[in-house]
Order: sequence, then structure tokens, then C-alpha cells
Amino acid sequence: MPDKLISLPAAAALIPDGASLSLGGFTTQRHPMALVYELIRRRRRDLYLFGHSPGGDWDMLIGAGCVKRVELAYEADEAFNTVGPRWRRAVERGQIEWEDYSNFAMVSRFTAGALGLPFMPIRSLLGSDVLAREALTPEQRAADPRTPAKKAAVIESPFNPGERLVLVPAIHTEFAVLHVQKASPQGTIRLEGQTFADVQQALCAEVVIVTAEEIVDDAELRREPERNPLPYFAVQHVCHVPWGAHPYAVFNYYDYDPRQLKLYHESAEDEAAYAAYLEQFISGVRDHAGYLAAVGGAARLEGLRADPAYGYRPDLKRRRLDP
Amino acid sequence: MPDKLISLPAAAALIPDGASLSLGGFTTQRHPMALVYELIRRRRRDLYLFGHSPGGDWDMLIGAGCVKRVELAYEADEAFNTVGPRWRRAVERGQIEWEDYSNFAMVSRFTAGALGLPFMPIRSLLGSDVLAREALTPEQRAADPRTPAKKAAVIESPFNPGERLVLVPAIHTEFAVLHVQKASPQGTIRLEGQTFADVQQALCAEVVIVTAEEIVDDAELRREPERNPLPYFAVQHVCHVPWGAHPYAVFNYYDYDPRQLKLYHESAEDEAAYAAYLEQFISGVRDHAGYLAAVGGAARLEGLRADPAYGYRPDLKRRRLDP
Amino acid sequence: MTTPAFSLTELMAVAAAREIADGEVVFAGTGLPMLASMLAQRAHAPQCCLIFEAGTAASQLAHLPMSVGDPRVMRGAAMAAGLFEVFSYGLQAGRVDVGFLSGAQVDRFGNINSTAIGADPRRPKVRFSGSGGACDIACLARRTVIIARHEKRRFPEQVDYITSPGWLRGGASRQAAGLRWGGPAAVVTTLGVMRFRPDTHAMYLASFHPGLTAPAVAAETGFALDLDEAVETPVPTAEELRILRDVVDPERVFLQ
Amino acid sequence: MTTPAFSLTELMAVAAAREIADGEVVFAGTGLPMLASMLAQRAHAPQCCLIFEAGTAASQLAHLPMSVGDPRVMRGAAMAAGLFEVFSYGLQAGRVDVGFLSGAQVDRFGNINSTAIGADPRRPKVRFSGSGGACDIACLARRTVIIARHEKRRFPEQVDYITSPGWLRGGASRQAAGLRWGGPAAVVTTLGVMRFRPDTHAMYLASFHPGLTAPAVAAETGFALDLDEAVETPVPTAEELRILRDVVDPERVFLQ
Repeated sequence: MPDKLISLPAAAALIPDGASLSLGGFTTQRHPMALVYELIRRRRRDLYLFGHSPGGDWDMLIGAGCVKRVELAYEADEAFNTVGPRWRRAVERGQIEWEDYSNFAMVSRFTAGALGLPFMPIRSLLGSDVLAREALTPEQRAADPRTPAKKAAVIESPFNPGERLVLVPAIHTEFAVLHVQKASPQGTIRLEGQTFADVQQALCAEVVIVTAEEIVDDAELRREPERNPLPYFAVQHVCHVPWGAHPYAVFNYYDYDPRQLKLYHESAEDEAAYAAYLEQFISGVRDHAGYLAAVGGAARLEGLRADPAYGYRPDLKRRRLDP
Repeated sequence: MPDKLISLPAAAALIPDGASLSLGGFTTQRHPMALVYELIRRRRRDLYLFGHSPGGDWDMLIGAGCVKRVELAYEADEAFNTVGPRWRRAVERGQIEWEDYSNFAMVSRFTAGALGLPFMPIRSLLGSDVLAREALTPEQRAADPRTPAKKAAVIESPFNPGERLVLVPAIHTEFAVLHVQKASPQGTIRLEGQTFADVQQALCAEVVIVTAEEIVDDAELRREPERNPLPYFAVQHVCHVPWGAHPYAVFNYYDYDPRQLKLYHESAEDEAAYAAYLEQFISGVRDHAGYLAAVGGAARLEGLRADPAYGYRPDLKRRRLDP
Repeated sequence: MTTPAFSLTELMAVAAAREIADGEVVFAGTGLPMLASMLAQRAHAPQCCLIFEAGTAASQLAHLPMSVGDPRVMRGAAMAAGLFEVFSYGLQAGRVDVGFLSGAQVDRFGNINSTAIGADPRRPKVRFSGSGGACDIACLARRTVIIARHEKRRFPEQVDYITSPGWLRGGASRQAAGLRWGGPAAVVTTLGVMRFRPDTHAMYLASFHPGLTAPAVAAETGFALDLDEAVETPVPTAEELRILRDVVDPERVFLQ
Repeated sequence: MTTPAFSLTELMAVAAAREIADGEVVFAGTGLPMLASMLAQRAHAPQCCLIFEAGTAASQLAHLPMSVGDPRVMRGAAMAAGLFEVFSYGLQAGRVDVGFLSGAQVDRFGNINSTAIGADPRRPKVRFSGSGGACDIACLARRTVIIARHEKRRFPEQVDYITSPGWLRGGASRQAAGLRWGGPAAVVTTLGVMRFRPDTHAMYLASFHPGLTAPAVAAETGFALDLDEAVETPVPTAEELRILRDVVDPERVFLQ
């Protein structure tokens, strides 16, 4: 089978200005951060992001001016910050276009795309302003064929008149980027821990780029096909990127980095500090190796490595942090 | 957590005459045969079965007069017999009520039930008589609330006028019985190999009975929660039943039994031979231990045991069988 | 007013924990709901089943997670999958007994806003994280418990944006919208615990926290609050405090 | 007519295998399609990906399965799940290039009946297994290859029941029914290989098997069959026969 391994810069170069894109992971885990940093380095513009509960991955892209439009349910890092600072400012200043859904609605939309359906029915959203109000105007919707014609539609069940369902429209993106524990050069992947909506995000994308902590032999992954959630032909490109999700966690590999997250969120509340953060860790370094050195190198990273008995770092200090 | 272990006869006793029921597995693998035999021994009547591609499990129940109505996609043992002999006769003689769907439609119906939806949309069935024709009459549908009011409904996508989808109605059964490789006394289960539609069948049933080759410690299964497809609270009863799928296969445990399947299918083509088969192996023996002895006991069974490197028996003779 | 032997966070965590009955399936979010559900599991509800929306069921937490997607929620879980499975098989199928919600605004019918402040949601004055799973929990859990900071501007007559539907406009309006079950059962705040009348579904004060009075709570509420049944919020037991401090959150991730 | 160095089953398996191009995703059923797809994988299409509907993708079969739910299809698979995943992510998402079908009746537009014989399907004269996944493959594969026993009663003008929609009533009727892609590309029978006109979608004879003639095939067909382009079916190569006999089916599970 063809070898799908490419370098991270080569993968980032595939994603042009204006591309529609979803990124794997959930708030504090398994975001493809190394690729995010590379997109920022390359000054990508006008990205169109689809997600359920992204975290700093989106917040950094938004803050760096890479993003034009988003459809989402949530943008924050949960206990590390209950709202993404750059997201908040971008909305309040009218610098970004967005549409709100719920997590279930967004994962149902990815699922519809993955299943080859134009929509998924759900019982959620009824009575809410998530259903009743739209942030995108009809003109904005009409001008971009990647935005569905309607935010959602309500129908009655033909099997039980009076029973109402919300139909949420399928998502199809040009790209999906996942960060996973293991991948083979042929594109077979292994997710450990929660799968979030990574599988559906991949299956509703035209081009899937996987960044992986470890590259393993395809035959090894085929020994337990029950654990491989994607047909290999759904994956087009594989990059080997250890520590590729830092400062977020990767179950069984490393924990999140509370000091780096604290620094990010404090910086992101202020223009100058945010610009300095970007410069120090992202734009001002050459590549992911440069990033890892900038955040503290092996000395910092080894302190995050997961205890195999837990899949995370049980002794990790999360609140009273050293400076 | 509560211990959910009960005996196989106690589990079978829970299922009354007239119950609606789905059985796990697919044609030649992982059917809960020991429970099927026990239902036949107990002379259950008027069962209402929902399935996608059952095999001899249904054929035996139908032949033994246990079944009133079925909704299904396929009833055969594939290369062992391209149609279930007792199913064929029961239909041709008007002894059973049925409704035809396709496999995708039936698994989508189970999926709808599992997802808590009244229907699932699919792009299949369009143009077919599976969609255009009904075997159940409107009166038959109206008389049993477990039968959907309509076989299916066709709608246009509200997001793209002119695009047609078929909505297939959810299934909710009173019981689902699965035969799995491993279960804990608390109801956590492990499926190895293909999952068929077992997960959805369980999730759309009120009461789930699991028969398992092995009972293992709950904590052991919780070490790899990614591999446990059902929340434990979805499972109500667990029975320890080694060789519980014989003559069908259980991946990683044992292969199908070609001699027994040949004997079954030859017998089932003839009234007297079928009656003799039931008497010799099912009704005339006391329990599953009696069945296993009747089919040849350890001498026969050990010859079916899976090679761990394959999950089946690579040297199994399947065509030129000893008498 | 004496100095309490417990913090406000501890009091709220205990009050929220007591909303969970043994054997229930609990959909818990980050923060106080995690404190509450871990406490419940170790105190009066050992058989309650904790579900986290990022994809796990029946976790046996050893360390308090910082997010529902934290690797820590994998600990002892009976099942791990993704959001779609949890929302569908759990919430939408009606298998979740109690879900926790919070937000920036809560109105008299328990509708919650966690999206944005301002009359025009297209140009909000203040933007928040957005729904996440909150709208789904509000629609599909069998009942919800709301946790909120109690200030007059946060308890308006009507929220600016209904992120999470409560009893909507009261009465049968929730069912009329197509929601077949669910609705808020309690609101645990920094000042007291509120519940809802069975018929009108209007919020009333069930208890005020020690050191406060019922009128003091009403004064911080932007709509008329029935005070007739208000009593003092029962205080945490020593055992509850011990579990919270020594077992649930020895790191002081959320406890203050 | 000389005695062939190959059996009819071998000829059909080879003809079916040649319908698979390298790199294609193949949805294979039990019997001849398994022979054909294993042969293709080991002969001219090493990168073809075999999907079996009971829940596997990209199997590297070591032993011929007796069913699509056989434990043997797990061998070397890149993914194992259930039917819903295979039907949805594979077929419905348009990722399956070629699917194999068979049935008791095939009509001039490649519609197939595998359900029942008789005018009233509520009281059939002969009942078969039913669709299984056939209707879904017929609706959703990018193209299908039909394998059938060629007898006049099995090739009627119209099938008694359309289990698996082909080109329906020809022309654009398939698309008018809402099927957005797909349709039968070839029919490999015991007598020859048929294909479909691009415009009318009527079946025509592409080749007759060695030892037969085009009119002999037409005589066993219940509708008018255009014979103008018919040539003799290319015979299996020695290498194809070696692979079939020694590698694919040394047990003679399906080969005769």
C-alpha cells in the first residue's frame, strides 16, 4: 500500500487560504497543535472552521487573524479558562463570522456528513435560541456554498404526528486534521481514550491529515482491527509529530501543561502580551522542534509524560504552579 | 455494583409468549443459540422477532412454531444454505407474518431506536419493491403497537429540495439477547471481531440478556473502556454459557461446526427429519450441557476451538466432511 | 453571622451533591458538578453513574478532571467512545437522570444564557463560550440542576438568549415546544437553593444559605421570588467535608 | 467444443475478477464474489480493498470465508466494526466502487429479485432469503456486477419483485427514483457476460462463454438481447487458474 508519510510543513502547505477545516480533539485534549502553529507561521487567512468544543487551537488561530468564519458549540478551555479570550474579543469587535450550535448538534452535523446523509435528526435544541436565532445572515449563507442554506429545520415525525424533530445539516469540509496516538505510514490509525468526534470529522472531509505521536507498522495495527476506527483509505496524509498536541493532553502519552496554558490564557487577555506569546512560541520559531525548545524542552516535557498505569500524570501540579 | 448473573433457564423464563425480541449475531456467528434452544424447550409461542441477517437461530424458532411475526432483511446461513428451510416453508404456507427490509434499513431501524430517534434517514431502498410493497396489511400494523404505523416514509431534504431520503422507523423490542465473548457479572461486555448490530439491538431493547463464553472481572474490562461498546446499565442479565453459539462461530473462541450445520440444513428440508433433529438435540435434552453432549461432546467441540493466531480454526474441514 | 466551618464552594458542592440519588445516571460538567458528583458517589450515592460528554460512562475518578475531555475521566470507566454516543445513547435515549448546568443568566423559569449578553446576538456586548453540551442537557436530561452565581443582573426576568431551555415561559410551554421530558429541578446558587412550582414552573426559594435571609436573596433576584417555604440550607456534615477536602479535591483544583 | 481446461465456476470467477480495477473499494458477498475479489487482489488489483458488510474493511484473507460474518474476514483487516458503519461510511458515503449482486431473477435493466417468486409477494409461490444487503449495494455502490445462473425463466422481461434496483425502467428512471449514482455495469452468467447501453440502459450481450454462441445465449434469455457486439469471453490465464486453485480456494469451498 502507498506510504502516506509527509512532513508537517508539507502537510500545512496543503491547506490554502480560505480552506474549510475541522480540527480533532476536545477542549484540553488531542488537538493537532503542531499543525495549528504551522498554519499561523504561514499566515493562513480566511479559514472556515467547523467544530464542537475546540479550545486554544481555535483561539490561537482566531487571534492570529487566520479565521474568517466558524460554526461551533463552545470555545474555551474549561477549567483553564471558561471562554477563549481571542474568540471573545473577535466576536465583540465584529472581526469574525460565526454560527452557534450545541455540541450534540455539531457532532450530529459531522455524523451526517460521515454517514453520507444531508442531515441528522435530533431531539435537542427545541425551545432554545440556538434554534430560533441565527448569527449568519441569509446573504452570508447564500454567498458561500459551504454554509448550509438553513441553520436547521424542524419536522414532524411521519410515524407519530405531533412529534417534532430538529434536522441539522451535514458538514463537509475540505480538510480535517486529527492528532492521534498511533498511525501507520499507510494511514491506519489508533485512537486511545475518548474519541470525541474525530472519526466523524475525518469521514466528512475531502482530505484527512493525521499527525501522530508514534508511527507504527500497519501490520501491528491490523492485529486488532476492532480498535481502528477509520478505514485507511479515508486518510490521505500522515505526519510523525511527537508532542504534537502540547500544551494539551494525549491520553497514554502526556498530560496537559498547566503552566503553558496559564501563560497562554493570561497573555491572550491582552493585545501586547498575546503578540509576544505568538512571537515567542510560534511565529518566532522555525518549526515544532523550535516550539518545544521554547516551551522548555525536555526538562518541561518529561514532567508531563503519562504514567502508564493512569494514562496521565497523577502527580501533575495544576493550580499552585511554579513561576 | 449489583451482580447480574443468572442461569440460562432463568433468563429464558423471563421471555414470555408473545414477546418482541432481537437476537445478536449475523448468519454464521455469535447467535445466542443456547438461549434459542431453551426457548424451544419451553415451547414459547407468538414471538415477534426483529433482525437483519439471522441464520439458524430464527430458522429453528420458526420451525418449532415459536414465532408469529418477523421483520427482517435476510434469513439464511449464506454458504451453508442460501435460504432458511423452515423460514421458506413457513412463508410459503402462510404460517408466519413478515415484513421485508434490507440489512442497511434494519440496522438503521435498530440504530434509530438506540439513538432515541423515531426514525433514521437512509439513501437506500429508493426504486425498490422493498420500499414500494408491504407484506403486513394496514390492519395487521394497526393491531400491534409494536409494528410501526408505516413501513417507511419518503421525504425531501429541507436543505436541498429535490433530494429524496427514506425514513425507516425505529425499533424498540421488549428483549434483546446477545452472545458475546466476555462479560462481567456487573454487565460490562466485550465484543471481539465484527460487532454486527449487537450494540444497537441492545440499546433499543427494554431488557438485555447477555450470554457469554467467559465471565471476567469488571475491573479487568474497565482497564480498556474503549473496547466496551455498551454502558453497563444497558445490560440487565448476564449468563455464563460456554459454547453458547454452537453450531455457529465465536471469533477467538471457536469456529462454526460444518457437520452440525450440514445436518441441520439437510434435516430442515424434511418434516420428519426436522422433528427428529429438534428431538435429538433440543427438546429431547434437558439443558445446554445435554445439547453439547448430543452434538458430540468434548471430542467434537475441541476440534472447533479457535487457533489464537487466527481467531478461528484454519484447518477446519468445511466441505468434504466425515460422516 | 458566625464564621462557617466550610466555604461557600463547599456548601454549594454539598447542596448540589444532595440532588443526586443513589443509582442515578449523572451527566456532569467541569467544576462544581464534578465536585458534587464525586462527593455523591463517595457519600450517599455509591451506585450513581458519572457520564462525561466527551465520551465516557461510569468513570471511577481518582483525580478531579479539569475538563470533561480530560484523560482523568478515563479512570475506571466502563465505556469510552465519543460525544455522539454519549449524547445519543445517553441523553437522547432518555437514560440520563440528572444533568448539571450553569450560565451567566438564569431567569424565573430556569432558562439559561451562556452565549452572549446584549439584545442583538449578532453584535453581542459580551460574548461567552457558547452552549457546549448545555442546550442538549437542558433539552434531554430527565431533570437538571442549575449552578449559578446569584446577582440581580444574572437573575433577570428574561435571559438575553436561551442557550439552555428551562421551563421556557412556564406552565406547559416546554412540552408545547416539543421537549417531551426534563426541565430544571433546582438552582443552587451562591445565596440559596431555588426550586420550581409543579404547575406554573416558576422559581421559588427553597432555602437560603446560613448567615443570609430570604429577603436578602430576593433582593439579589431580578424577578419576584416566592419566599414562603424558604428555610436555611442544611449545612455540610463533617463527613461530607472530609470527603470533599481529602478525597475529592485534595489538590484544591476547584475547592476554595 | 473441446473440453475446457477450466470449470464454468472458474471462468465466471475470472470474468468477475476482471471487473475489479486496482485500488478500488470492493463490497464482496459470499461465494463467487469472494473468489473473484480474492483473485483480483492476488492477480491484477493488489491494492483493491475488500469490504464485507458484517463489519470489516481491508481484509487480507488467508482462508475463504463461508459468510460475510465469518471470523475469517477478520484476517488482516484494517478496521472491524458493524453493519451500520460499513453501510454508512462505505456505501452511503459513496466510497464503494464496485459491489457484487446475485439473485433468482434478473431483468433487461438489471433489476434483481432475491425475495420471492409469484405475483403477490404477500403469498409467494417460492420464498428466498430476502435482500440482506443486496438492495443497499444496488442503490449505493458506484457500480455493481451481477452474477447469475442464466436460464430463460431467470431472465424475464420484468422481475416479480425488485429487491435490488438496477436501471429500473431504463433511461433516466434510476435517477428519477432518487438514486444519485450507481447502477449495474455487468452481468456475469453461466452463459456469458452482459453489459448495459449508456443511454437506454438496456442489457446487451458483450461476450458468450467458450463453446457457446450468441444466439444460444439469447435463446436462454426472456427478453430481446442485442447480440451485435458479442465476442467470446476471454478464457482464464494459467496464472489466474493457479491462484484460484492453489491460493484462493485450495479447500474447494466454492470452486468446482
